Amino acid sequence: MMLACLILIPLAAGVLAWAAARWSVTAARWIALLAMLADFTLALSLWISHYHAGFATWYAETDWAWIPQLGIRFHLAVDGLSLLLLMLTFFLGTISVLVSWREITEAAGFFHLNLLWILAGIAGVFLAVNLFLFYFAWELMLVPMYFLIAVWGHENRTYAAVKFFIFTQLSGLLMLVAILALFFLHHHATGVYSFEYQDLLGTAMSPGTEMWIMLGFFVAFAVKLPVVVLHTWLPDAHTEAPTAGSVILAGLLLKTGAYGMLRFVLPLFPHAASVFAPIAMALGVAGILYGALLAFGQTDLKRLVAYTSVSHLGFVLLGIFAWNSLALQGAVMTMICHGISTGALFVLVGALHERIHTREMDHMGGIWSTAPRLSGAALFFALASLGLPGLGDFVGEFLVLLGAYQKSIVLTSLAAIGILFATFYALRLVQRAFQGPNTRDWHIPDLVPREGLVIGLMIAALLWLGLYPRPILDTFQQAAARLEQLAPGK
Amino acid sequence: MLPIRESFILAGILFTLGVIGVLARRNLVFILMSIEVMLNAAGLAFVVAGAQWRQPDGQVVFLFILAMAAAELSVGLALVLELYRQYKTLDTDVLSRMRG
Amino acid sequence: MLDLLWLVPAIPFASAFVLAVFGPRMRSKAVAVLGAGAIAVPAVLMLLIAAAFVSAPPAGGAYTQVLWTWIGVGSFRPAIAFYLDALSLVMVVVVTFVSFLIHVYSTEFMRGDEGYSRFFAYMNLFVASMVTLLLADNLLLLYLGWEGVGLCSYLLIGFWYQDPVNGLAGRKAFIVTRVGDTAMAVGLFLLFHSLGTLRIQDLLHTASDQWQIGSPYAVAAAALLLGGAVGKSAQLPLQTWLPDAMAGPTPTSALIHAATMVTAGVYLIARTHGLYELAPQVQLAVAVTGAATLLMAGCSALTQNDIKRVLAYSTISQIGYMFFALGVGAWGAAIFHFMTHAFFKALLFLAAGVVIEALHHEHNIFRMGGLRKELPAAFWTFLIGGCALAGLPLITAGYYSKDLILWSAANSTAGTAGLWVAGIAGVVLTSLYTFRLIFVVFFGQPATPVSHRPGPAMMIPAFVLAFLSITAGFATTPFAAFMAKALPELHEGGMGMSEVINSTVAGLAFLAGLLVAWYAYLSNPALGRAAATSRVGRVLHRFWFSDWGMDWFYDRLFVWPVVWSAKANKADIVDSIYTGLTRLAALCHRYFSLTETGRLRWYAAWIAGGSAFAVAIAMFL
Amino acid sequence: MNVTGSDFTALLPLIILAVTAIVVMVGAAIRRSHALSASLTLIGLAISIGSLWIAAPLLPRQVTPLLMMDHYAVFYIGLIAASSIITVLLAYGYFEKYEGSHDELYILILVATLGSAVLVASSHFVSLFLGLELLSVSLYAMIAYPRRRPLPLEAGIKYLVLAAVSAAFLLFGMALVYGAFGTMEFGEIAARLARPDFNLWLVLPGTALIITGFGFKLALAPFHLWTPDVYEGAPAPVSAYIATVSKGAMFALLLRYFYQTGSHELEPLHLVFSIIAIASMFGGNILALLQNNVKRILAYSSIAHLGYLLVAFQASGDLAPTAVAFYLVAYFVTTFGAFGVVTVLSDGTRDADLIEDYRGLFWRRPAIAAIFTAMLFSLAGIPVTAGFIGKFYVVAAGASAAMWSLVVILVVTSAIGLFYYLRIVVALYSQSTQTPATTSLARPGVVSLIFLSAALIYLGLFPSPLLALIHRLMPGLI
Repeated sequence: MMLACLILIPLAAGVLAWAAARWSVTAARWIALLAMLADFTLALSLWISHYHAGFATWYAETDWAWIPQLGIRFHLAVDGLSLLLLMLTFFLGTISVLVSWREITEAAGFFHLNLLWILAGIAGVFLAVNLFLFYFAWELMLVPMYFLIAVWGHENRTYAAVKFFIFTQLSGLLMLVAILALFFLHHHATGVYSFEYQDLLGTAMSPGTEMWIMLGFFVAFAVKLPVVVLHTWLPDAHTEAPTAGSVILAGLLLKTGAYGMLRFVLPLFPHAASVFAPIAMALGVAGILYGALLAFGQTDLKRLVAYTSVSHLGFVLLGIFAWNSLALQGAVMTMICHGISTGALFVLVGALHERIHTREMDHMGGIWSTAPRLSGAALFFALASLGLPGLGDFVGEFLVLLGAYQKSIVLTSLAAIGILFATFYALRLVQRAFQGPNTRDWHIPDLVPREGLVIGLMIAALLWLGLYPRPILDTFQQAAARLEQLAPGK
Repeated sequence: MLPIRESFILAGILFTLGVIGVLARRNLVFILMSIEVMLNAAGLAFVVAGAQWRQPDGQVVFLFILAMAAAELSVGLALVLELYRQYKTLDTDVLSRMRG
Repeated sequence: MLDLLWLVPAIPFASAFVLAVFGPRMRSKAVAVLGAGAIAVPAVLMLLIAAAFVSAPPAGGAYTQVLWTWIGVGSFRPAIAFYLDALSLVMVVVVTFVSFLIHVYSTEFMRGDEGYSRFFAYMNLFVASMVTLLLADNLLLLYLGWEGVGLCSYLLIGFWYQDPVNGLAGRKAFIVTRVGDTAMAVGLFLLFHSLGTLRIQDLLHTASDQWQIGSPYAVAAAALLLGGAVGKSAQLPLQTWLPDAMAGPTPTSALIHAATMVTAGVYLIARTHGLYELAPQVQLAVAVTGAATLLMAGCSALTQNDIKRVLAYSTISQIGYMFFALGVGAWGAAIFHFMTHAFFKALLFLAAGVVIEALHHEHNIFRMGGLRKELPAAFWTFLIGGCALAGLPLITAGYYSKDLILWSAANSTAGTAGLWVAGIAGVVLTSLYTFRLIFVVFFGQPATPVSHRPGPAMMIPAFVLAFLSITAGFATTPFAAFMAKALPELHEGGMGMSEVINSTVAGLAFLAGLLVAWYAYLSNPALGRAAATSRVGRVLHRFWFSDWGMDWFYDRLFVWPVVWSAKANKADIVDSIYTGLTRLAALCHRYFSLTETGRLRWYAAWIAGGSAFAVAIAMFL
Repeated sequence: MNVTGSDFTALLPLIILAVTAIVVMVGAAIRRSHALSASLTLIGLAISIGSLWIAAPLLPRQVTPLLMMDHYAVFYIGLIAASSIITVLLAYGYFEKYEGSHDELYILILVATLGSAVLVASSHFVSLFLGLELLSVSLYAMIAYPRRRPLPLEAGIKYLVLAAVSAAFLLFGMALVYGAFGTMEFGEIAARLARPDFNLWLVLPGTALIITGFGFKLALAPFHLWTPDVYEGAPAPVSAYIATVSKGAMFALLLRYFYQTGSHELEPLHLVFSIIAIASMFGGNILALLQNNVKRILAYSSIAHLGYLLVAFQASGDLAPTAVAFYLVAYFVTTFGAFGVVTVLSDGTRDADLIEDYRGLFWRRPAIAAIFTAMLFSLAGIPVTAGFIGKFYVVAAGASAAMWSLVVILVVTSAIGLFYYLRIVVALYSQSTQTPATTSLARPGVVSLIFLSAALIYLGLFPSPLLALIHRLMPGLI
């Protein structure tokens, strides 16, 4: 029931906010904020209350009948992995409500409806342990996100929104086909119709079939992640979305792809996944390098940040398919830290855009002298992005590389060069936008307290994750060990 | 005894002629007439098939077809009149305002 | 006393944080007190700890303080933990002490700067990171400090961010050192993968148990760590960033780019000496790198006009000596030279800073001159520093440390005659460029009027360092004894040259350099100019001036291709696949739409054709 | 062959439809009143639906060789009658704004509904033909109902000629099949087909021609060219009727005929169906891609949707009839919703059928725009809508039969299809300076829209009751 609340609260609050906005926009904002805080508190209390018991199994399940004809149940459960991502979801959810406080003035009620529904969908993705329900939530995130981009986005929003929608939808449908194939295989083997995750685990199939079905899942997650070659929706969507949209896209939506790989691709298809692992790792490394190189070439600040995501999520892919505790833990750390650090960069870019109405780096420069806090914060997150030890991203990326090294020295070395590449774009970002001469004579207000609060929270979170990541690692420990066990040849 | 195979072929030829008529004529009235030819060719095929199995059903269907053709034509002719009233022509090629 | 060790990095960290967040709203006096105070306390603390350490050595000669387990995944459990032994003790004492002096100097040097508090925040952060680096119990924490000091270096080089040149110099420094860091990171992966730990002491034990001498793992690991060391310590082939790093404020150059951070590579190799002993090839490479660097940088130093760039090249060259020492197995000598170098090079920079500020931020030595009388304090301190650098026999610290290194090269099993000769040639070069600098700047005719005279906050640190530059050399024997607790002693052998001969030759080399400099730049300046403008001289001059053309070469080999490909691919070539697909779909749409002619007979024809097709398939397939 | 009282009871729904048509005709003769005719029609349709429950206990029952009243038929008759109610509601508001008298329209709707009902219940070529013609002839008149206007006239003539041509193909095909088997009853055909002694050279072309006839009505490629023109030209409620009832009834018949006879399993015909399905999915979606007329977009999209249905049809496992039935219900709801929006926004002069008409609608009429969005998302198969479950079932049916290539084509083409639905959505939500509209919309239309969107969401979230119903009713088929 508690888990259902995590989804139902934002759904209900969304409707409520929409209704409330007719009378008072501020009320709508507060409703959204309180809903997010409530969810965050719930998730946090779940975490704390189970922390000492460890996260060995599923717990706090909600299991309702839904479409019995096909063995479809409204079945939610959490383990360490999903709980971590849920907390991230609601943390960033709170942040995105806060950053929209002044930015969104038009149709604010409808905006918050969409915002909260996306978060509900994302929570659903992290909670579902019925594959149909998972697919349902997977698709559900899409629509409000589409609206968020298409209605409140920047100049080229329509293009970006449609591109985003079609990419995800097509890959999602391929996943649906794969889910159904698995479903019928299971039916053939057992005579039972079931979409339950637990039932489908260990479904026997021939290697060829396993590979095809695995690829069906992989493609869907690869688009979301995004894996290079399938990534081109991302820069457009991130760039055109309003700040809250970018934060959620980068911070959460991409993570659903990684989550899918961890939750489904590896456990459901261990053999195919291990055969495919070298290719996936190579794709990850290609993403790291290619994303970084593209980020370095951009002049649109938001686009630059967007491409860094391609690079960072390459580490996640590398870590997932390196498939040992170190790398898996690293992948999850990277997911969480990237969510915060890149989210924060989007918040800052959004704040800057709000003030100077351009995202073009050529038009910036010398912002530091007029808005030192904003610039300092940007520097901080740029450093996190380039993997400075002591900040969260480093822990994740280091663990990924440490784990990946055991699988492939060449790929790991190339990926390490990716960290070097990160230096290029991160420093370029800081120097072009915030430093240098103030040729355009910008005079802008520095961060206001609301923004300061948001950024302060994110800085604190990254420092905590960088210096004492144990709670996160311990939470995922059991799940990572289980996954590692699945790796063939173990 | 009807030569079955040849009769089917005859019906087929008649049908094809009707199709050609529909495709070749522009005048709506002629098109409707060609359709009549096609329907009757189908009717002929029914009669032949019925004869083959020594059943009356084929001929019954032919009667149905006749009745139906009449009904269809009545609506058709009403539209022919309306077409002429609006366009002062029976050339069906004028009916291409909607396309693409 | 020892359990207060954690405060040594913690205090500057905290103060850096406070200065970063609240600094802009603090009065500059408060900033100065906090900024310098946050270093003074650890410096004093460190002296007390050192006293405690020496008077009551902990068991095993080392003290470990574990704060908390940093990361815990399976057997990978690096901790935030500090390891204090003779090596790190010396390093930390020197670093905190010199840092303190330079902070005091900075309170005056930076006064009135817009970013006063930002400067101290960065500087404090630097000290904290540097101490962390030195005290780290495991390589991961060391890496944290390592990257931290790199970051501070970047931030301080680009401190005056409004001039893009400074920013670019900072970026270059960060990136070039990170090239080495990347190698080092891979080295860490290798070490953990093969040995299952990153704790330095465990690692050295396990390595010597598991690996034979010359084992490929040991070679690879040592080489990869060397990559990191070479980057940070500005040795060949990654030395190109250091001269540009002089764009930062002078105290920064003194502290980071002369006395402390750039010697981190030396520390790293000394710290992991066990690995290098397992990989003699790499150790030889260290020596060769050092020798080559010290010569190349010495030549480059000869041709520079910018006072700070001369000093920068001399730093590269002196660190070359330290590498040289490490390479021949003279671990203690390397650390000894690190210490004396920290004193006299910091001193030189501080004095140079006084000169630069006195002359309105004039950097070109040929627009100086005659400052001996105008700025006597600066002259004397600079002269002491210069003599120590050049190795004035018997009375300067630099002489003793360098002498020890040269002697080790001749008397080590790892040394060779070639290396020794290179070392002696380096002495000549050092003496030559040092006195060229001194003669050009302080003698001759004044070229620029002095506008500003230093106050006590700037001069007192210089005096202290001048004192140390002379006296530190007398501590050779106790120092070596102390070092022997942490580092192996020299394996004697090789040529077996006597100390007297070695010292005599070194002294003569110094004298040779001095004389040439005197002749070419003081008594007969035209000669120096003529040498520089002759055909061969011009080519050589340009070549050396541009650091042997390495920047030119790297630009073409690495920088331009990356920048060009990033610019060219700004629009992401992969996207054109999808744009192409949409174009294709639109094209199909256009062609398909042509079938919708709106003509009745055409539609009927499709039905007829469609059924003919269906019939045909049904019958003939 | 005697017709008993129980037979009458079983046929009650059809009889009531016929009687209602006569009643409305008489009523119109007595007093021409739009409201009266519409109400009579609604009452008749409602009674007809109610009578399904009376007929249900007697089922399944073969009433004469012509009609098979079974649960399958009852399900589709109910669906068709309900759809006709929606059509009447939409048409009432729509034609209120039109000049002239409209009573005859309701008679036509009733007759067409009767024809459709006969179609879904038919088990014999003759009843098939009768039902088809009842439906077609009424449709000619319905399409060209505003006959003074050029577009409906054009659409009417096109539909008439092409429907007649395709009917002739169908007839000829039936004649050939009859010639091969000597029977026109589906059940008998199945029995003969099981024996090897029939003339394959008559059956194959005959069935291919029957497919042509079906293909035309279902607007499957390559018999689809008429669709956009007729949808565009016909009055919006009539377009909705063609898109749903006419196609739904025809598809139900297709399923019954082929599943009962088993003739779709003849290898070459399988190929024919596959080609048609692929052509429809690609053709429909590509043709709609950059189209600017909403009615034409819906027409093209219906081509694609019928292609999807054909995939499920071909799967022919346990899942296929359920998938088709659910999909059809979802598709009916959605299509009526979409055309309903077009209908209520149309004024007396022209239909609101250009994308431009919808630009910024969300800011003027948020509720209508939201409904339209829901409908479009349902067409695209996005969750929370009935269309999602429908598409899920169709893909499931395809997957259960392991028809991977068809399924993947379905998936890919439906992603292409997303583009044009989104084009409309984009227009709906694009910023405009227009102020909220004040004029009120036709009440019956709005009521039916609200009902439809409620049904859409309900089916999307809780498909289980409907599925249970389908499961209960469908086994009669195979």
